[in-house]
Amino acid sequence: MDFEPKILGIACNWCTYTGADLAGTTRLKYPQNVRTVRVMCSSRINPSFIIRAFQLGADGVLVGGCHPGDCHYGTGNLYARRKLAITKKILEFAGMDQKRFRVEWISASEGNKYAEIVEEFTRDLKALGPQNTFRIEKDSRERI
Amino acid sequence: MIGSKGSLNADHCEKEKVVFKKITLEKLGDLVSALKEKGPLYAPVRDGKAVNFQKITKTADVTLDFYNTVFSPKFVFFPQTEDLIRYTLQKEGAQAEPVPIAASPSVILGVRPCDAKSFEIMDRHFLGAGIIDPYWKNRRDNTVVIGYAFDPAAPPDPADFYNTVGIHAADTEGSDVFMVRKDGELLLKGITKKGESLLKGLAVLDAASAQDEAFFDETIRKDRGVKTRFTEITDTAIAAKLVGSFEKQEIWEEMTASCIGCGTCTFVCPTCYCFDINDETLFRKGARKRFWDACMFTDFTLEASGHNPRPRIFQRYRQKVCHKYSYHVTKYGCISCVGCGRCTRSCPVNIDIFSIVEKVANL
Amino acid sequence: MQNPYIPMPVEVVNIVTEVDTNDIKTFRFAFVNKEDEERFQYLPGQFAELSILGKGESPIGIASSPTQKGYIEFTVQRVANLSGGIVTAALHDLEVGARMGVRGPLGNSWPIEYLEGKNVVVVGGGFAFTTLRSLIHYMLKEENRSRFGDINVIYGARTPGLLCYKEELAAWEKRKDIRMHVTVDKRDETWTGREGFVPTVCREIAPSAENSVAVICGPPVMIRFTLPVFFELGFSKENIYTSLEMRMKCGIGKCGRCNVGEKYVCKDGPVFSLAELDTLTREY
Amino acid sequence: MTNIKQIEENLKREAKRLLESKEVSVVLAYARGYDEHHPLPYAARTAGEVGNLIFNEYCTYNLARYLTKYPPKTKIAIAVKAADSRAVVQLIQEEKVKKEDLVILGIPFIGMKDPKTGEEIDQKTTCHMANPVLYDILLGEEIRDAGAGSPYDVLAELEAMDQAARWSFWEKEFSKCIRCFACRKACPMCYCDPCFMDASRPRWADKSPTADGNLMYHLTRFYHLAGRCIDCGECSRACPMDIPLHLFHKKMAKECETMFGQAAGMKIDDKPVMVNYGNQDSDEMLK
Amino acid sequence: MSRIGVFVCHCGLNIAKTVRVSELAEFAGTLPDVVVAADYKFMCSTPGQELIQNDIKKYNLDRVIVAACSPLMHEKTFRKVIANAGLNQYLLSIVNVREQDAWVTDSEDEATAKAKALINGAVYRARLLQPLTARFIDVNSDVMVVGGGITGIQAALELAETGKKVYLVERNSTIGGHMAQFDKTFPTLDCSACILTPKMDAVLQNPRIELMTYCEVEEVKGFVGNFDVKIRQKARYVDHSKCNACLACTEKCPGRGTSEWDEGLVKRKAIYIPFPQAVPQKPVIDRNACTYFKKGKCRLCEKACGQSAIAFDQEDTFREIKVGAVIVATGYDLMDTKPLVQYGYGKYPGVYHALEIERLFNSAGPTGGKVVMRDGREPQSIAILHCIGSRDKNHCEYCSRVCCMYSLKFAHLLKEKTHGDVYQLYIDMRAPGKGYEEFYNRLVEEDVKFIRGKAARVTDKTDNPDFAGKLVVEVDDTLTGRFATIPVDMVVLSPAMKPRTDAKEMARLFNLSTDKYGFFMEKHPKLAPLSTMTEGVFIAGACQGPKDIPDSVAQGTGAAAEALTIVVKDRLELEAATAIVNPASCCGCQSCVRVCPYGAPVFNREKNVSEINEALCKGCGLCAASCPASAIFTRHFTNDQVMAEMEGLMEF
Repeated sequence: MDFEPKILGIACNWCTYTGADLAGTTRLKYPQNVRTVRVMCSSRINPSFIIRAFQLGADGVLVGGCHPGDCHYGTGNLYARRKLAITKKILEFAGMDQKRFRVEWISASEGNKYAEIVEEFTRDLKALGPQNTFRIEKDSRERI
Repeated sequence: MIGSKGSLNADHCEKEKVVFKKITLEKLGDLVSALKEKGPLYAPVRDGKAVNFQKITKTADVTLDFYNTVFSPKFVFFPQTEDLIRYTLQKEGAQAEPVPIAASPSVILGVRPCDAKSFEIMDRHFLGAGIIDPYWKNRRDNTVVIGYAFDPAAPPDPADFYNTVGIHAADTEGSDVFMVRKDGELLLKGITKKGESLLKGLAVLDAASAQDEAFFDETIRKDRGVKTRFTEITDTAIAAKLVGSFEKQEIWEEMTASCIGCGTCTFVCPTCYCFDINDETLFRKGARKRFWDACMFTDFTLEASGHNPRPRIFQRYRQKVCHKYSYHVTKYGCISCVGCGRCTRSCPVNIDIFSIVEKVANL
Repeated sequence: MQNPYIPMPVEVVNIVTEVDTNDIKTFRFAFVNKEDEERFQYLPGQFAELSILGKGESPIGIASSPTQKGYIEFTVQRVANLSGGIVTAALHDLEVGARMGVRGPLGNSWPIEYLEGKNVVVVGGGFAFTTLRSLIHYMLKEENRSRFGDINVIYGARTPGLLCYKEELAAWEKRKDIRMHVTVDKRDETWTGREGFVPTVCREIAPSAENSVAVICGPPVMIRFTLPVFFELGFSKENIYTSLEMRMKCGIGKCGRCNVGEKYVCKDGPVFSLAELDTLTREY
Repeated sequence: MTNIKQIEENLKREAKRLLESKEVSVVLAYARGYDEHHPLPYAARTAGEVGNLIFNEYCTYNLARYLTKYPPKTKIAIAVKAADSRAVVQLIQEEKVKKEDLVILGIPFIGMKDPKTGEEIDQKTTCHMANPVLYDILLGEEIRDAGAGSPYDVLAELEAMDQAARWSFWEKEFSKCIRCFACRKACPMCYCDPCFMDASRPRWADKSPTADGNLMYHLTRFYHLAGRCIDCGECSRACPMDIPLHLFHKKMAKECETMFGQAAGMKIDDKPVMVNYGNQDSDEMLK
Repeated sequence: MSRIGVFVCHCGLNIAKTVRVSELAEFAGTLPDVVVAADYKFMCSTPGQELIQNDIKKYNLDRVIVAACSPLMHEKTFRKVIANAGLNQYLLSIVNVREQDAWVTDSEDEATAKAKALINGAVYRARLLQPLTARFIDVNSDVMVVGGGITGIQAALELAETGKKVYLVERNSTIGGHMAQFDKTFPTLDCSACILTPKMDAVLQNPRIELMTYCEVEEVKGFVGNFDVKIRQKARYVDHSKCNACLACTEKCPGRGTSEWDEGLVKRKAIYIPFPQAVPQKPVIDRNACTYFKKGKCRLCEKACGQSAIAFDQEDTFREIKVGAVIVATGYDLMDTKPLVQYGYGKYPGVYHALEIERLFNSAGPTGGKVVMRDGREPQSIAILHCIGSRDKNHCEYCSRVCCMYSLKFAHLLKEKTHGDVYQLYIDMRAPGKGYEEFYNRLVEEDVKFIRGKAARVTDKTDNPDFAGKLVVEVDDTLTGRFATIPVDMVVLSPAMKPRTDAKEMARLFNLSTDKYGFFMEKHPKLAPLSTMTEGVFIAGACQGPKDIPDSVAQGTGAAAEALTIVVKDRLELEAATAIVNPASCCGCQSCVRVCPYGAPVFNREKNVSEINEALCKGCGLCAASCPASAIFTRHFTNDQVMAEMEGLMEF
């Protein structure tokens, strides 16, 4: 069977989650590899969530928020952008393939963009293969 | 002093049945291989700047050219983490299985006298007071400790003070086999029956001569060997001093002012045994683990209600010193510090427990 | 060799919500294995580690009395704060029929032998009454009652709704061989009993110190104001007992965190006389 | 560069003056430890105690760590080397201390030594600036020719690695961690107590030292220190397992400087970069 | 342990067609702590709701998971359902198996597998859900309406009618908006001014409406029920409290400015009222046109004014008002047709855009209602070009909805006024409103020439000598399939209706989302067309998308009703999912204080911890993510809840 990557999505309630809903309402088709956590704002995302997602076995993490300047909370995603940028650098320097972590600004009206990104990300992750860098092996968690 | 109280290991061999062997240092590898065959072997290994005890996989890793390890070998009996129960959380409830206690016979090679002594001190805690810790006991019973005299030629580390707690540079107490270096050779003598039977079963060893024996006996003489820092203390006197000084908050605050509250000293310590127990689960599978904890941490005594009996660093440091030099004396009859100097050497801010004990002793 | 770290399986057979704030419940457990029940020989004042795999363990005083056969009981307050209380929260979510673990009995007990032949003044406040309840049940058992002198119980809570074991209190009130003085800090329309703080009530009742031992358990503030009353009444420190609480893990004096001076509260305590406490450091 | 003995004398003189004049109630500096190679951080409270003060090459430890433990409004004089002064500046930025409560005794010196190893400390493990960025009194002459070399040069090797190699490097290093927490406790910027690692809701990482928990701890800590780490190298020196934590911190400092154009602890009116955003920020940094 | 009920909705076939719902329910039933799992055709229907409620009671559930459509759709519905069954409404988790699952794949296996993972995540999260109690906040009963066009006027009047105080904020010096520029309205051809001006006057007369013309909203703070709005009163240089509207000043004024009302076809004075029926009837000075402001002397108006109302030293002033709800009705801009060079607007004087034509028709307009061109000629032939910029993927993909109808109106009026030849160049004729098709039919009979095809070009260059001096419109006639060239005197462009050029700034000001063109986004296109993602802020009229007058008026009324639902209440229930600081963990770093857009966290220096003012908190969670000590809990989205959900999502 083909490798089906598991993507953890974290989407802000107002833009990306709504945009993803719109993709559904307009019956766009995209791969079913994303499992999304809804948060109120991309600024809610603690960088540890991303690390944890990879530890839990996510092959990719997709963070979606409002376009900078369009944050429902005004400035939330401007802070988020810095947080996520640093997260990306941390992951990269730790040795995680940075292609596995994507941050996208997807507005409530960009259902098609959401679908396209999921499609593209899934394809990229398939090419990368399973993420075994941070993944915790389920049954071998002991330490000498 | 610890030595005067005698050890719990009562099976000291009698003089006439002494098992005494030797091996040249070049053949250390053969000895290591032979020991490894008997079961897991723990021995000093150099990794970067540090030498530490490790479970030996490659014979060549073992080094006997070291002063002392950064970490004590206590982890052989008391690993930093161990699973007590493994479980799976299911719809019907947890499926749990206690982790079997079954250590295979093993050997620790190259334990310095102060560390060997520490095992006996820990025995008093883990095997004493009416409740036996099965994990400690099982590993202890199955392990042979090969002690290793400090090099009489090498100056002691300035942090060491094992003389203060009655341990000398070639103290055999706590070892099952004791090892002394003579030029290019290692002399090994059985101290306990357990040690003797180990030595008897090691074909790689040569018989030692009477000269060797004389050298050995001379080396392990209490007044011989290098001298560390020393201050005159007795168990009961220092215990009483600490009880007396307990309320003198200002003195304690001043002595511990630079402590930053990390747990390094307790983790490197051969006689620190505090642990935590916690359930750790991932995807419904988990284990109840016990693992080292440190009395220097804020949350060590923090109650769920938010109350903390020792909220401040000086209180925690005082607890550490009192525990080792007072409570342990009252409860188990000996100081639980072997003067190995590890805590002092590892301290990020160079706090020295000896200086504190010395100060209290002279109050 | 019995591994003291491994809990014994029990089944929840009954749950009683004790107070109107719903955050204190009494759990009745039955041992799954008969031999465990026999091994679990305890005295009032001892505690046990209640174990829920995946959540952890919590040390809780045994609320039942060894004279009550076939089960053991624990009264647990849900610690509701942002920092912790994971085990007690999980306990509170349990239902009858659920299985969990109990590790114990642990620690020492109320000084039963010492109490024999003496008058006993039991003073409790709020939910800390649990092991006192055990003691009362123990002393009131027919075959035991004659071993003890007069029994006075002073028990208080902030409001009537916060009193635990209401039915038992009512039953004890009716008995002739025990004198109950139940009080609330603030009465409401349902309460016809006493109103007043525990220390005040103690002073009013003024139990004689003659051949008497006071056994006190309650919130720190209650203890702080109650002790002087007993000193005034002439109780010596040797004749006042209380039970300490500390953060515990192993419960068997090995993990090193619950010491007060040289004593491990989990093993050498939790019950201490004030005279003993005086010899210890003040870190509790 | 001023002779180190002279610096010590200047330190003592100023400390005495400040305490005598009651300008400050505490002077944070160093005293002799169990030998002269192992100095102890020391808080002199009286002019009489000034005699205990020393300063030598081994007086490495970043004293800014102690500032946050004094109650607000305590007047404190603190001896700082370059990186230490940046820690002070960063703490001022974060309003953990107030500039007006401090007398900063700057020490311009290059050639400090690690008390544990005796090795000289250079830009491989610290920011290696020569002069404090902020001081009230300079205890020696300003150093003009501090020498070339960026504190980030040391990263070249790791940066050149491919991702897999870098992961195996860090995987090995992090797996050594025993959670003694010396890194966070020695860090002048880690003043949370309890730390996120002590939290039980949620447990970010297993409380026992598992490899995955170690990864979570260190990566999250790198994040918390991003833009705040002033590159004193104390974490690595404190680590009994010799984990080169400072390399990761350095990398984050470098990235923050590149992306946000601001280095930690340089100006007291800067806003910490991670609780800020800028008009210059672009999505480029997410690429 | 929790007692969780999982309820899987088929949504008819919407979900059930792609997700194997019974398998999903069966799977949910195997998960720890799930005591009941059921599937049903329509969970949101009454029987579906009853099913959930009955099971809550029957199984003593303490958590409910509904796998159905997006939480944005029915979370509120199901919250009510469980609340009515006695459960705290926050003990609910919605799993989106429709919009983000069933609808986006054709594969049953994939959809079902994803749904399982999502449900598992919800179960992990549900265990940690905490009951929350809603907070109540006093509501300010006043409403602000932004935009004084017909929509805003309608909304303001309706609200005032209910007894509420209304602030009507208009950036121009008069209300009326675009409608005031029109001559006649389709399809009834009644006079625009005749129906508008009474409403404008009603606004002026209504004591409960505070008219704020020449004002702009500067800043909006606060939240539903309690908005604090800062308003800039632009300097009029005329003290309206003194002015008696005699307009003597305007007569004397030598300054010349461009008449916005007349679409720049004529000049107006520097001190002016935009048009005769302007409300208020009081002038303002156009600083850029004023001789005094430009040259430092003149002040003729000052001399003319008997009331000493001229105030050259006036400055912009600011005023803070408090309102409970806001209606944004800022209208539209007509697309600038200059960039569409093929149509020659701005190049050929004979090319006009729709609003200019409106003015030419108007008796109060620059030509006194005569249709004469810039060169003074009356056009003998006129082409009306539809869909200029609209329905054009390069510009505005959408249909502007009103152009067909007003073009027909133009044709009628042009025919009536010039008796010339009138051509309609259209792509499709769209006439869906009441009476619209009839109007179209009437025009067909009026000898208007309909050419189905989009005009490709307007030019004055031609080889045909007959066409000399004419504008030639080139078009592909899609009915005949022929390329046609039409010589005309006048070309009328019907450009797209576009969002206001400053719509983005407005959106930011009011925290609105915009669609890809810049029109404000409604909360739901069907079920909440006037609400926005910002509670308490409503949109109406053409700022949401192109609309004709009847629709705009309807929306104005609707928005008034929506706003009323908020301001009729004394107290308002707010989202309970706010942040809280655990003081035991707070390290006093003040990161939360520094980042919060609402100023909710406040640092308590005495205790050295931050505290959150929950009335200001909106629950975004930025503070929680910025807190290094994990001391902040964003209720309902706590760290442990999110982490648990992730664990559940990643398990399978």
